Amino acid sequence: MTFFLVSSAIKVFVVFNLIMVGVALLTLLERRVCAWMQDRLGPNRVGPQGILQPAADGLKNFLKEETSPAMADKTLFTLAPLVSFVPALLTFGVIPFAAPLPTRWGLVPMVVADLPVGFLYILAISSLGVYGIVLAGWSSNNKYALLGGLRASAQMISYEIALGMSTVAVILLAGNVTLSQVIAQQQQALWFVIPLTLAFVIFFISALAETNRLPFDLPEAEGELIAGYHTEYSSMKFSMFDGDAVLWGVGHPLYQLGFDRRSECREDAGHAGRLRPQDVRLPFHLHLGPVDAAAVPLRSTDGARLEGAAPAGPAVYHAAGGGDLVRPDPARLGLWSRHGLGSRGPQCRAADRARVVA
Amino acid sequence: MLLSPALAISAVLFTLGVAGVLLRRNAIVIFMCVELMLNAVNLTFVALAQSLGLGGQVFVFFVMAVAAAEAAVGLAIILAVYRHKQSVSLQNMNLLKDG
Amino acid sequence: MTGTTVDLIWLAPALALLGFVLNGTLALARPTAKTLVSTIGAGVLLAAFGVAIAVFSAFTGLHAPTEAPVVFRYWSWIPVGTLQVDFALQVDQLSLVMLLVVTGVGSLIHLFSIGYMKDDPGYARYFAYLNLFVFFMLVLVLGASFPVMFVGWEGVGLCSYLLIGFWFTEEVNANAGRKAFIMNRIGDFGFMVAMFMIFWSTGSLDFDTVFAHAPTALTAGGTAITVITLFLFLGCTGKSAQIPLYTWLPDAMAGPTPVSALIHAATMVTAGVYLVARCNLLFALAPVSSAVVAGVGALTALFAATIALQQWDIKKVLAYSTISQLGYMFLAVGTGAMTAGMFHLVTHACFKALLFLGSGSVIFALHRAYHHTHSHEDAQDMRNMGGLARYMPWTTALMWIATLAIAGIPPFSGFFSKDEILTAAFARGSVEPIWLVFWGLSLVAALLTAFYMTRLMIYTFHGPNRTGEREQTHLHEAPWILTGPLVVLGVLSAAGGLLNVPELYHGGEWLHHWLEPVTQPGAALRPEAPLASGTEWMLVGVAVAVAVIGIVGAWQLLKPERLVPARNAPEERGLARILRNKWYVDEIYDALIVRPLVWFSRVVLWQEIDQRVIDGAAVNGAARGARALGWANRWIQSGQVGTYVAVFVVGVLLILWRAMG
Amino acid sequence: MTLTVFWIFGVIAMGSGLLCITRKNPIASALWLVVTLFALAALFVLLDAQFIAVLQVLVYAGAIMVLFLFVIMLLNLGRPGPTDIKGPLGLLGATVLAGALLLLLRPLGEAPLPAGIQLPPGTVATLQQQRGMVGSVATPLFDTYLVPFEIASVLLLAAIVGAVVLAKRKL
Repeated sequence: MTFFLVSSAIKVFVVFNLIMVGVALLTLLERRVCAWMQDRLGPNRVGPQGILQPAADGLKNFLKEETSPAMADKTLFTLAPLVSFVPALLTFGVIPFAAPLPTRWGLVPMVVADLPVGFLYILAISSLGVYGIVLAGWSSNNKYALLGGLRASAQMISYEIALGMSTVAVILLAGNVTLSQVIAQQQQALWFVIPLTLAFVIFFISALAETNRLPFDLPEAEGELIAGYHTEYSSMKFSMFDGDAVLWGVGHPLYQLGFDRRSECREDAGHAGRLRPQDVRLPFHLHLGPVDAAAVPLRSTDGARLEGAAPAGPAVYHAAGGGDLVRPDPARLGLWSRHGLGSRGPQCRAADRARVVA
Repeated sequence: MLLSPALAISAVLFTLGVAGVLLRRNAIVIFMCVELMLNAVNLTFVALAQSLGLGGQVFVFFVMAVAAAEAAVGLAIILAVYRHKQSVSLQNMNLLKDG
Repeated sequence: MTGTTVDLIWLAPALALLGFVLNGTLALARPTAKTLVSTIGAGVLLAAFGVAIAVFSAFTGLHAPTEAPVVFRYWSWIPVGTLQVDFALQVDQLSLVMLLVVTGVGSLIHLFSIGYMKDDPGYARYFAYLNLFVFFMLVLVLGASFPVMFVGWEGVGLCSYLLIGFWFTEEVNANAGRKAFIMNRIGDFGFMVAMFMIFWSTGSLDFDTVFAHAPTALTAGGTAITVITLFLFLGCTGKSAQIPLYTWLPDAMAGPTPVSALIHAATMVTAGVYLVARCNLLFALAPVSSAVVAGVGALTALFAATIALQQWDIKKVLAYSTISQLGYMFLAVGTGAMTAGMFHLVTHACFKALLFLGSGSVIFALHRAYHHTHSHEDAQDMRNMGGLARYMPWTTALMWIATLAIAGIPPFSGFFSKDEILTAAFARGSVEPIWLVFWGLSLVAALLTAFYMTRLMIYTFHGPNRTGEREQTHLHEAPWILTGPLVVLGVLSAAGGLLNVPELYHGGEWLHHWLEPVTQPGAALRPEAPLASGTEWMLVGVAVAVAVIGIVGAWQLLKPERLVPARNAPEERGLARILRNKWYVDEIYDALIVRPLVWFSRVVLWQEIDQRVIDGAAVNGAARGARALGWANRWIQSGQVGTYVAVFVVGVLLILWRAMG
Repeated sequence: MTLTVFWIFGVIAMGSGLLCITRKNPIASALWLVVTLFALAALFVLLDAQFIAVLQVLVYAGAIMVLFLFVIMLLNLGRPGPTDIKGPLGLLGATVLAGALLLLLRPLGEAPLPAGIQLPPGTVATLQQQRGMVGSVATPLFDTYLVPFEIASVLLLAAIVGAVVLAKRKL
């Protein structure tokens, strides 16, 4: 019990920090790529290659004065950014970021909570993000904000259906809604993005709409609504609204995660309980998959806006080393069978071979 | 073990829903109170499913489907009414009344 | 299924139906394609006649005469519990005779129509109706059960209505059609009641089953069989224009003349005779009904003949003549002489068709003449004719043949058939004296028949011409398409008697033997009434003498030279006026039935029952009651949803309280 | 331990339910209802119905209540204005009726379950272990209750059509 609590706390802490740092760095990356595509310099002053720019921005946001409209509903006005930000972080609680780690106290799954209904959990939690936007728009007591909020919520409610439907294909293919097993399926065969290209395209478009990114940025349309639902927000509260971009991270376990040729099943490492160097490796590994590759240029066409952290989610995921570190070794570690994966569970080819030999 | 408290909570929630319906005039709030009642029933279903089989959980599923359909149509009706009367108060929904 | 040509019997009605469908389509789509219409219309009839002949010859080769009829069951039509009615056709001796008459005479009349209706704008419609009529007539005569026959029965009524009102733009014609239809409905009611009772008492409606069960299921002479047969006969009086339902037939002359020939003389109106002949067993079981049939027949024969004496419209004379002759047929079948009745039916079909077509030819000629001079004289009034023999020799000769046939002059066909009827009635009279009265009536009718037919011939074809100076130059013999069928019918009218030459003249009585399988069961139940051959010779002599007296008397009494054209004619007086007005039967019906009925409908049913009781008390009363109830209860409907919810919750609480004990 | 957690969430549910029906502002009511729904989801988890709990959040909190909020905002009803809560008389009536209802419902919690159909404790948990969290609900859903399931889908379709038709500006 104690061990569970301690390990969970550590995992939460690590994941939270990785996400925040990852988002910051990816914001920088996005801005630099945007600038590069639009033939300008971009942020390059703070630190080497502008690497400290996110820190500077953060500092600035913390120090800025917070404003609040006089007629606003104070409680909701304060609550709204949190409601937007927290669910986005919560989704990361069920995303596995590495293979289970053998420690002295037993096998530690590298996921904050490996829910049996993890996939549905992501859908459920991510659908709550709309509250933040609706409340922000309404509580600002500003007609632009209200219109932006209405537009945003309408758009998000609408595209949630498409988003959910496009992921149903993944569930059908995997035959499971537990994320760790969905990942295991992909490790054994191939990324689901390949057989499910159409579903992925729908997912991608819906995700753009869900996060109000171009070309679905009508709720924040500056030309007519100033900045939509967060018109009245400033400083740190303003920054927190970008948390919903984390949705991008979700696409990875579903479509792309953990297929890595380097992680071949190794016969010689077939024992639990002993820590090995490659198991604890947590490199800052930027592994741009198709999801990110598509997201960045799209974002970059909107050069005037720099505050977003478009591919934050995938970046965070990769920052956590997901691409490499989810060990494709479930049979050896005997983790997956606990969930009753049965015959459909991933079987290590090498392990099979070895068993036949034996 | 958890059945009795669950049923007690369910009863209280249901009563709250009934009280809300009786207490309020705003059609939307009344609608929400109805949802509260539905949820109280859901709680009963789930609690009893523990000892009487998973059929109860399936029924929760159906209740949710019905609630979703009801919410969609009901809110659309409220919108239509609002467009006519510029109000969602039940006091003003008396077109059928004589006069 | 017999495996012979008889199996093709379905082709005959099917061909007629095909003709109707094609011509009906043409009537709607391309009414001007008259060549195509005539080809189809007459072609299907000739083909059906061919089928009839083929079936007839196959049937004669197939069967020993005593065997059961061949029944073809095509599909189950009304399967309701114990009532199982198939759509079935029946081929036996009786239906074959009718089949040949219908298709044969029908073919000739179709051919005649091609010429007669040539310039009519409704040409295609006319042929469509005519083909449909033939189809229904064939269903009527070939049907193997009462319901199938009834389909044909109703269908010919419909076609009759359509064709009487063929020129429906004139109200007189439309009214005549309606009159025929309504009168027929009264008869049909009788038919249907008879059907219900037959099913009730024998449990079936198929002819073979009914006739097999009838002698055991029904007491001979009992109430049930008497009522059944009387209701059947009510149907016959409607369809075959007997007293009291005959008045529609003279009015039916409003239709085109070939229609009068085909439907209202040769085929449809004989359906009643056919029905009685078909049900001869039932009538044999009910002596009272037989007497009624014979009596009504004899009375009608005389009554219609008296009216025919003083008609001026050439077609009306023939119409009353038809009624009169149908009376003879009913006298025959009522007497039990089925063969005689059927024999007269066949010969009458020939000579009456000939008479009608001949009159059609005359009307055609007069109409053409008046058309040339744009005169609006009546082309059917005999007072406008006279001396037509000069212009129309063929028609005159053929009409004379038919007149001699109908008058009963040997050796024309009518002599044999009518004589057989009279003999049969007299013979029956030796057992039951009432038949001697019938015999007397029909003998008088025979005298009148000879008289009025001669009158018709004299006024039409002899004496001076009264058509008019200018019109005379335009009077011609009709074209061959009209005259050709007349010639064929003339031959048949003259020689038709050969069909059933009695033993008296050492004839074979072919028709008698042919029909024996059908008539035998009924005949076996009737008392034998043999006549000495001397008596028979005496009867023949009386009949011929009566006919000759009629003709000569007419020739002596009537003075065609004194006649004036219709527009100058003076009012008749006395008996002539009564006869001219048909004994005022229409007026009596109007006063006794129509007006009281209209009064009853208008005053009692409409103004009292419908307006006061139903509209006032029931409909408005219900509305008033509902309004009062609503008024009393409307305080519940406060319109406040909150109140409703509160009441609802109280209700739920009450239910819960009850449930919790 | 479990019972304590259960009661904590139960009290949250009941308290927020009470706040839901007593807040003047419809938006506040809606948000308190959302809290109730979350608390109920937690109760569902504790009652071995994780799948239903997720659905509760997904359908109620994520869709239905958002729709409510959306409509309230669309009609701009959340602004300060006259309260829609009925006066003292209405309050009295509602309290009396609701109290009577609660009194009537009280024996239900104490009534014993019919013995014959009761499952041994832990059956549901075992079943979920065997078939998986979703599978244990899905199997009866697509098996015993297939026809109601299809009817529910038709109902949803009808609701979609009905909502579109009703919400259209001009019929």
